[in-house]
Amino acid sequence: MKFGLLVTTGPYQHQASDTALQYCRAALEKGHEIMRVFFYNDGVNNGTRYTTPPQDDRNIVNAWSELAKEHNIDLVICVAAAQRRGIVDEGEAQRNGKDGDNIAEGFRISGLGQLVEAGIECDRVLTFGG
Amino acid sequence: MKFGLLVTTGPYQHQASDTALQYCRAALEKGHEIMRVFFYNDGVNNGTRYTTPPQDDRNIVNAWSELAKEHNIDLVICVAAAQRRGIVDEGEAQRNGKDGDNIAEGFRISGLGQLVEAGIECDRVLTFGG
Amino acid sequence: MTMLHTVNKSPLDRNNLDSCMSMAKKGSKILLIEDAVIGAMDNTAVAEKIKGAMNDFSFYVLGPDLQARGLDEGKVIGGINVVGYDGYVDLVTETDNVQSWV
Amino acid sequence: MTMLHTVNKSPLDRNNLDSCMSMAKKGSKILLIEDAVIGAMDNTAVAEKIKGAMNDFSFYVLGPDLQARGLDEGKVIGGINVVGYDGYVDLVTETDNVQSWV
Amino acid sequence: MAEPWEEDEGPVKKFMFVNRKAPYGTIYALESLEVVLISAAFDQDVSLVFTDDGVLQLKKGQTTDGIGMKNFSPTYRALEGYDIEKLYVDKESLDARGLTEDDLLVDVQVMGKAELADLMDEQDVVMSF
Amino acid sequence: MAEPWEEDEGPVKKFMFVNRKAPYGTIYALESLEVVLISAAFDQDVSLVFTDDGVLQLKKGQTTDGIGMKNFSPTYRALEGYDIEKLYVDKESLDARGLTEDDLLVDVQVMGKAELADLMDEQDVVMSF
Repeated sequence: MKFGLLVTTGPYQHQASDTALQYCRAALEKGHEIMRVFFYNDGVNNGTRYTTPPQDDRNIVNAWSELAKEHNIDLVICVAAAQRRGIVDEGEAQRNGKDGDNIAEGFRISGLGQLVEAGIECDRVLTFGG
Repeated sequence: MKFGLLVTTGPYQHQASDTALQYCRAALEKGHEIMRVFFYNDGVNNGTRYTTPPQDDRNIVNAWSELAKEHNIDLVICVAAAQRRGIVDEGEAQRNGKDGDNIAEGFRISGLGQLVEAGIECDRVLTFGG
Repeated sequence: MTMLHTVNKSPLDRNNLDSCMSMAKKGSKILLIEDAVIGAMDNTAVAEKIKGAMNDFSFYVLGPDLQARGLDEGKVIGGINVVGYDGYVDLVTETDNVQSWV
Repeated sequence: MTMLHTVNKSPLDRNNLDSCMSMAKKGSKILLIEDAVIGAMDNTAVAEKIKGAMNDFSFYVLGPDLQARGLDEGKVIGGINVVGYDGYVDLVTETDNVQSWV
Repeated sequence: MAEPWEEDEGPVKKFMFVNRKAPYGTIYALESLEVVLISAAFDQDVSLVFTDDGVLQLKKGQTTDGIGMKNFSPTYRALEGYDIEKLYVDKESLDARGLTEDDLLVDVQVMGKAELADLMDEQDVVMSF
Repeated sequence: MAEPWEEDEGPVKKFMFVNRKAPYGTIYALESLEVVLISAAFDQDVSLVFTDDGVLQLKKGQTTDGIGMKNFSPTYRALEGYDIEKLYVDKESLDARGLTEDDLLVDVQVMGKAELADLMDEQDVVMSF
């Protein structure tokens, strides 16, 4: 089956992005496809490479990057939600006059259409939120 | 009276940091002092200069920066919470091998001791959270 | 001592106000802000409970949060005081301590 | 159609599970995850309500979330199925749609 | 009415957006509305459900100057222009908040939980904010 | 016992940390504990209250391998080493979750709401997580 995921809370504050990661791993293990994970609301905060969690704790951002690379998952950060919360890629930095960017590897910034598209193309869209 | 504030949620997702700002303005108007605002949990996300909210919306990060400048308020971001969530100043960037920083003007990163100290020194500590 | 308790979650969807009322001493002041302001309105499913609690506590509600949600001050439960942010500050300074039921 | 409903908030502190049960059709599956897993335990203040709802719904609870919170699988309400993340995936694929009561 | 050239434009799925949270206290109401508007651009079959504190999103008379936030409630009135006309409001949630249909700023269908359950059951995609 | 040189070290205030949330579902329990540990370093008079789902923070037998998060519950056992010994647990919240004092991983004082209310009333600073 082809899954789309919607993640609406940031990492560490709520368990939702941990659960989403575990769900992805279990689904992939069973041979399902994760077409896209769409990060919305505070979920966009999953996509910053500036995090440095304690060494004895999990690194949620890296976990997303690695999972995406290994399984060719499209990690999309909503542009409007990202602008409100300060997640920026090179293009956004230029457009909005920022002096740097903080997007993590494997994530891209795009519009809400990517979420609706996932809804159209996937067999199921699951929400993980707080 | 001397106030300390604790803000535990990020901007835009919850109203808490808006309410905290309004509280500060009303308290200052009445001649009270805001010694420090301590940003903890997802509250650290109030302190990134990478935000670009819609033009017809309020800019919460700038509002904090301006209020702090005008009224000499100490805006402290908890270092441990910031590391988990990707809020970085120059020193943190160096220490943790990051290629940039995103802290907003008027904020500084420090330890939880600053919160306890506010508790000791202030007449009241108020929590604004989600 | 008199404490000020602030509640910012809807009493219709969450237990914050219940927890607050169960642990606030008689004579405490309770200020409803943000999503909790619906709790100040009359004719809700929690209105009778709050009216009953008014024997033990003084209730306040933040006017700007009522207005934002289109809730009519005229339909606030009688005896609950509508205050602005300035009144919020006064409630904090007039009491001895504050606890936020976030 | 059969729907899967997931609930991740504690039914002791929030109304998510109540809302879910009030809007889920008879025959739906309800999976408790994250902070909602306390709702699967017997002898809680909500256990009788959930036992009553078992006539209408099939309940599941995520084992890893129970274990994390030190909640003993042996004390889960009889008839509630403990599943892992793999079982969670199967519940999604075996039903026709899913709604998350976040 | 669908224009003839629109009929070939890929699948139409039934999307339901479930709104359970009050406006302003959290951003969910506003950001949910942004998804709804985009879904209209994709010509999908969109339904909105308002239940629990979500019914407050449609309350008339929202005035946000005092809290310094933007009043986005007029956008609900604009939904019709996007052909989003299926707005369902949970009667029980209205009642619990002392509200009636007259308190709402747009035309909606007020219905009971059982009817809402039937509607939800028909959907292809349900997203909850 | 306070060492003689500690007695001059500035004011001691009564800090109460109110823990109302389950562990792991949100980070509040963990980050609250981090504040508690720092407050001990400032030699303040620290009390912890566990109520509502917060009582689950002290549940024995937490095993987090399955969710991939760190089990921080042993830290509650370490509090004694920091002279933090005032742990109060709301009896009603325990009861509502089918738990008793034997289910908890540290020694605590189980008490009713009225006693907790008295304790809260005595504090200088109350922080809630």
